[in-house]
Amino acid sequence: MSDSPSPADAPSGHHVEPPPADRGLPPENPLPDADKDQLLELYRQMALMRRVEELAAKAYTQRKILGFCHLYIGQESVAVGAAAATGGDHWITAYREHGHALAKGVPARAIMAELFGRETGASKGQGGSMHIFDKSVDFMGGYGIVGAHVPMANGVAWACKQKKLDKVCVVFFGDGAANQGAFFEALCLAELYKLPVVFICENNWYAMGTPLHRQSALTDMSLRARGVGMTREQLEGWDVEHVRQRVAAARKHALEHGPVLLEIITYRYRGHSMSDPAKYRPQGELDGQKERSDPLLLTAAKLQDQHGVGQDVIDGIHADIDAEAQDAWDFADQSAWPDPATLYDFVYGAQETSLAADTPLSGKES
Amino acid sequence: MSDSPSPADAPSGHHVEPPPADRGLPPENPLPDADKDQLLELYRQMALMRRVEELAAKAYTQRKILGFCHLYIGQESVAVGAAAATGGDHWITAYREHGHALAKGVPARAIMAELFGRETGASKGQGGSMHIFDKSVDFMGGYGIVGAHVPMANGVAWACKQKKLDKVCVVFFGDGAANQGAFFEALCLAELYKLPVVFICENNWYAMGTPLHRQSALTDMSLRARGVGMTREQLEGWDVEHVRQRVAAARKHALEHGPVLLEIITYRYRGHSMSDPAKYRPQGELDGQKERSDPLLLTAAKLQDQHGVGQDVIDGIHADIDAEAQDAWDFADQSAWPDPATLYDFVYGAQETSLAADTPLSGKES
Amino acid sequence: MAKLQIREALRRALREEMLRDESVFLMGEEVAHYNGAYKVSQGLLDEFGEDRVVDTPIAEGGFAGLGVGAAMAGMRPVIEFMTFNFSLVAYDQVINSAAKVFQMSGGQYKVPIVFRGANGAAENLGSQHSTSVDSIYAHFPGLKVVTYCDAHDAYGLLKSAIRDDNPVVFLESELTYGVKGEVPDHEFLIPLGQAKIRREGTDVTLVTWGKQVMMVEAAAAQLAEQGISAEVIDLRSIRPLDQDTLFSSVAKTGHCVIVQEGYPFAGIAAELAARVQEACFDWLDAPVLRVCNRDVNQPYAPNLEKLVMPSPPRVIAAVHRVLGRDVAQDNALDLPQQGA
Amino acid sequence: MAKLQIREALRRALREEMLRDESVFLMGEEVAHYNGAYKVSQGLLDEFGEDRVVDTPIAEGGFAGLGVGAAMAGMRPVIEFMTFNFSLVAYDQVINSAAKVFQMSGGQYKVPIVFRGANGAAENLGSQHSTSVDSIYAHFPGLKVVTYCDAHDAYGLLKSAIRDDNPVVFLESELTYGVKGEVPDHEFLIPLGQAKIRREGTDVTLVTWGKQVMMVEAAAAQLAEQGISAEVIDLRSIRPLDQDTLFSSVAKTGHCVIVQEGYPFAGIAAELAARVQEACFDWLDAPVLRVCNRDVNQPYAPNLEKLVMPSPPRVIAAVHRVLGRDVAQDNALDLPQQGA
Ligand SMILES: Cc1ncc(C[n+]2csc(CCOP(=O)(O)OP(=O)(O)O)c2C)c(N)n1
Ligand SMILES: Cc1ncc(C[n+]2csc(CCOP(=O)(O)OP(=O)(O)O)c2C)c(N)n1
Ligand SMILES: [Mg+2]
Ligand SMILES: [Mg+2]
Repeated sequence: MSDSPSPADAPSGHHVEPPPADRGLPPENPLPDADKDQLLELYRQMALMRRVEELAAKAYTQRKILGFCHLYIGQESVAVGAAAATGGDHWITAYREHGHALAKGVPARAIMAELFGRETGASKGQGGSMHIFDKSVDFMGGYGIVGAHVPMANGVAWACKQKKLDKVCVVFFGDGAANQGAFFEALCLAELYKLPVVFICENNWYAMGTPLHRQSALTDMSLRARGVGMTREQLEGWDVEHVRQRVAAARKHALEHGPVLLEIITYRYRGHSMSDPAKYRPQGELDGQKERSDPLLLTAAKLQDQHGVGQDVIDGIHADIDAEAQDAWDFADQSAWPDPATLYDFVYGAQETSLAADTPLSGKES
Repeated sequence: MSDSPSPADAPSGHHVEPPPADRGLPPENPLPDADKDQLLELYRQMALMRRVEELAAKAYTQRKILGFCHLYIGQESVAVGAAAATGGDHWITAYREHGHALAKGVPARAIMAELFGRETGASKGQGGSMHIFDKSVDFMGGYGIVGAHVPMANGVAWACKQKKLDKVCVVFFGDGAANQGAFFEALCLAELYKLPVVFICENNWYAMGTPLHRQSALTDMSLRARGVGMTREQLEGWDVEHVRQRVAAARKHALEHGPVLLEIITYRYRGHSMSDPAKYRPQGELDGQKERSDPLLLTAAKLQDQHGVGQDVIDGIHADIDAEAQDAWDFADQSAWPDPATLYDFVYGAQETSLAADTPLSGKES
Repeated sequence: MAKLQIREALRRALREEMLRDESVFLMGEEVAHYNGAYKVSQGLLDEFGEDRVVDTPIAEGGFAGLGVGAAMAGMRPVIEFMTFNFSLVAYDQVINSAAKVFQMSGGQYKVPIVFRGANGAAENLGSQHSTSVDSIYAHFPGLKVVTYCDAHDAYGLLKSAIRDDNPVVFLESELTYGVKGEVPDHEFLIPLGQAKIRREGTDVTLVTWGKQVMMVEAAAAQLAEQGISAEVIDLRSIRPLDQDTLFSSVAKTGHCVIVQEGYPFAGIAAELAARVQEACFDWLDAPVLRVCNRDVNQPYAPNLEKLVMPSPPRVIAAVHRVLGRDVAQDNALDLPQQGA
Repeated sequence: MAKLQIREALRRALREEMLRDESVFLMGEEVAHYNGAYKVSQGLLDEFGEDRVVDTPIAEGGFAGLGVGAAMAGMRPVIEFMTFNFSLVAYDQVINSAAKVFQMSGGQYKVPIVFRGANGAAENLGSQHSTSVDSIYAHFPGLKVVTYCDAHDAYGLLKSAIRDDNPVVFLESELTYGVKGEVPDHEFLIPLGQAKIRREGTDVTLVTWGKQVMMVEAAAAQLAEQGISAEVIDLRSIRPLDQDTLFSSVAKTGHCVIVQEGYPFAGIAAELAARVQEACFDWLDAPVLRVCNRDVNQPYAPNLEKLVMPSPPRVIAAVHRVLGRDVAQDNALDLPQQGA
């Protein structure tokens, strides 16, 4: 007896599809290659990201930032590459989101002020490092329950589809999150409803101190897609341009055919959070990684080798972003604490929709 | 860029397996074919099961059974075939479990009395139709939250493994349950820890009124296994002997190599529960199904055609099981209601383990 | 004025709001093609189509989460839990997502979503299908928790819940979907947060909500025959809570019995008792008493289940106690509320 | 007598029980190779091996369910939630499986399991990482809920929890893992269900549990300087509840303030207030008051978070109120406990 069903196995009247073959994302790159200016801009963003987080690490040791603080250093090419392909779409992500926020257009000032817990922060000091939101750029947070934000992406995509916006929802999560039931249910629903979602699993090889091969029998997390019939791709994330292209391909597919699961291989240089010394790494792994595939170094080399960009230009970028990051720090540091009188302002949203009974019915019958 | 990772993609030091090919259960049947007597016994069990449930349906209309009551009629070959392969193992299942209970050795009397809510019931009248338990035969219930019992099977298997019992845990659930996060997490953990679990998805093509193709983008639920790297098989469940063989093969694999997901295609003849008129079926589907692949008819035909069993023998079996089912009804009907004085007896288990501080330590240091 | 079943009143509210506002959609198990497990959504698929009346797989966490995301992106989802027992697999989404997004985002993202479905014990469904979730949702700031006792309120409150800009847990009952009541033909809304005095009285204040209102009214009628005048308050909305109506009543009667379906320990009845004794200390002639489910998981056996639930005899016994009448105590089963 | 950190006391309890009983095993995220997110399980992997100290993927529902099944099959799992915030994704397993199996099976299957981990606010972790789950577990019959305030009790109670034949929710605190206290060198157990009078007093009874005990003791010390004699009771176990110790104290002092970390609405403090006013009505000179978290989701900003939490000034203000002292009220932030 074969283990593939034939339609005859099913009760009459039921529609039975043969099990789909593994569905890979078509290999075509939809965008023209990034030109020099574009690549310089991608580089600038990655460098700014890293600098802002280095300052955040410093601020943390000075107890200007409290609680949990998860740095993205090492993974910059993922957020920056993805933003270059989906800048106008909705994004939703987890607690390691300083980089995503920056890439999506949240000002460094608003991010740093949020980390400092000030009223000028992106989330008015209510959220902190793990809960950065900026509605003006469709940056929908920043969540702390591993995996739980993944199903929310389907809803955002649902809204886009209903409103006939030509937009996708991009959702980022870790390799560890790909073990949560919430993630699985999200894949099932997205595929069933053919929602325009790009699921991006940032596989940085660790969930806290646990390497991937001790959390999952399968270490290629994109294979999770096969269990629900979803289109998938696993790719290396070191090259920001490559990420840009493949996320663009996924976006296109999501809009035209339905969701895609991308697993992007990356690496975090710091501990899981500021309090993690990361002693669990095999000897030499971090250094090898930096040497072999640091996103900034790779892009700088490409700029120099392929686009003839001089060291002076690179240095100029660094001077700019140093200033911008420092400005963010200063801004945060000088901002006021939230006013205690606002404490109860964030429990319930003020009613904007009319509750008046005389609001006329609209729609078919109106 | 290929979408399969090569070890070079991973940070140095990490163990990266290539994505496994689809893992099918080896096709060998481990047991000798059922002989005439065995097949007669399997037939008897299926017939008894159906008869007991027909009486349950009658008792429900007489309001002797209350609440929800989910009949298994049509699916008998699955439970009976599985029991013939795993009679000595642990079983855990959902609310549609009268058949499983009977197959596993819970007496018809205890089942019927539980349905009637009497103190002689398998669960002393505390459980009802959805929560039949019988510890004496390792029948571990009967659960009402779809999917939630699936992770529990891992724990039972964990205990078997620790205690070095040569036992598996068999867990039954529906096609609908294979959309729950609990189910997915259970697969992940079972495969990670290589637990001796046989996961049996009884695909009866409906979750309440929703046919499979409207609940899931993939309608071969055994394919869920591919997302976690688990061994799988989809099979037709009409032939009790075939079920027996393939469950035996799964059991063997589970003990030797780790978990297996079997999807067994079957069909329920009644509504989802007694209150469901099942109007959602396409015209003719039920009749076609009964005609084509009723487990009792198929086995009766095999007994007659291949084993020369006469109609008189079949009739004799039916006379016996009619009497046994009626006896179960009478027993239930004459049993007492639970004593109200026992109301608080089922909140906390009486302490059996000593809390005395002087209980000596044992183990390495004792 | 039409006599409607509660399910019809809920359906009318849903339908009107869906007509009024294209962003409203209904999602849940069996809500569309099957017309709802309890037929609340009968006919809505035909009228509004598959984009707005949506069947789901059995994945409560997944579709509750979908609802939250959709609400953040400008929709007004109505998420049906077939029963609220099943909402426990989605509990994290309701608590950590729906109830917190507005706060975490510093007020940027509202979450106008309704989670609705049947709550509490129906009859003889056993312990996994009989949970009252009122208390474990009302515990959390950021959520509103609303319920009703008749078709009139079901209609007016559901409409307000759908229009509310915050997440609302809307609790229904399998046992009363078929109960008929008068509902005016014209459109109306009932603001969330207003209790309703169902019966005026002078001797004792009986507070309850949801399907227990009818039970308590029956008890009050029996009390009246005994010459005891009970005021019956239906809270309707647990969060926000109309404590003023409650306090005024107790200030008048000097006696209070709270009737709550569901487990007693740290339940809403405890909250009300704590508030009443604090606010009305000087008016109270006797302690505030509670009548709740007995503190056990729901047994299937019908004779036992009846003992577990609040009932007119238990309410009457509590009223006698609170009034100091020398009447047989509520029976011995009340005592051992804590096991082992 | 050794001075141990609380994490060391917990570890000693775990280790001794694992030595004593082969069926005990520890499972959770980072408990093994990482030696525990908060180092409670440091060294246990080395001593007991991977079969008994088990790292899990991030799948709380999955491994909580595994624990329940293992407990039914004769093991004694200790399931660590890295923090109890994350237990909400496993809520259904704790409520509908762990707490109900014994009852549903008519008493056939016991579920001797401990769910343990850090509970409540640490500091500046924002609203998804600061939830106190005490109330939403204690609500349910079938569960026991236990906590401690010092190393001594942490040790003795965890051992009893592991030996208990029922599911126990064992609540720890990130903030106090490093706090040292004396623990006798010989083995001892503390039965579940016994409160402890931490300080004797005559004017007012202060009831609390968990890490708030130290805070309340500090408040009591300050009150003593003002000439107010406060009795401080540490409940230790919420379920089963030692209400007799509480009632005797209130009968003596005539005044009661309950201090609970966590949301006020239908919290444990409400339960205690409801019970105390019922049992001690004739002894109470003033209403029972509660000091809880303010009724908001936890803000990150440190200045706001401080306002949210119970604190000595808030406890002292409540004591002044309950004693009728004419002192400045606990500030205005207490009033609007209900939004919109
Ligand atoms: C449900 C839940 N369980 C546990 C945690 C604690 N926790 C926070 S981050 C983390 C690891 C997540 O790893 P991964 O998904 O790979 O993301 P990464 O941190 O590597 O970006 C864990 C276990 C949590 N926040 N939520
Ligand atoms: C978590 C949860 N959601 C919803 C339900 C209501 N419900 C009970 S059975 C069922 C359908 C289950 O279908 P399937 O898993 O295919 O099993 P079958 O009934 O066909 O045996 C549903 C939706 C439930 N009991 N639990
Ligand atoms: Mg990771
Ligand atoms: Mg089914």
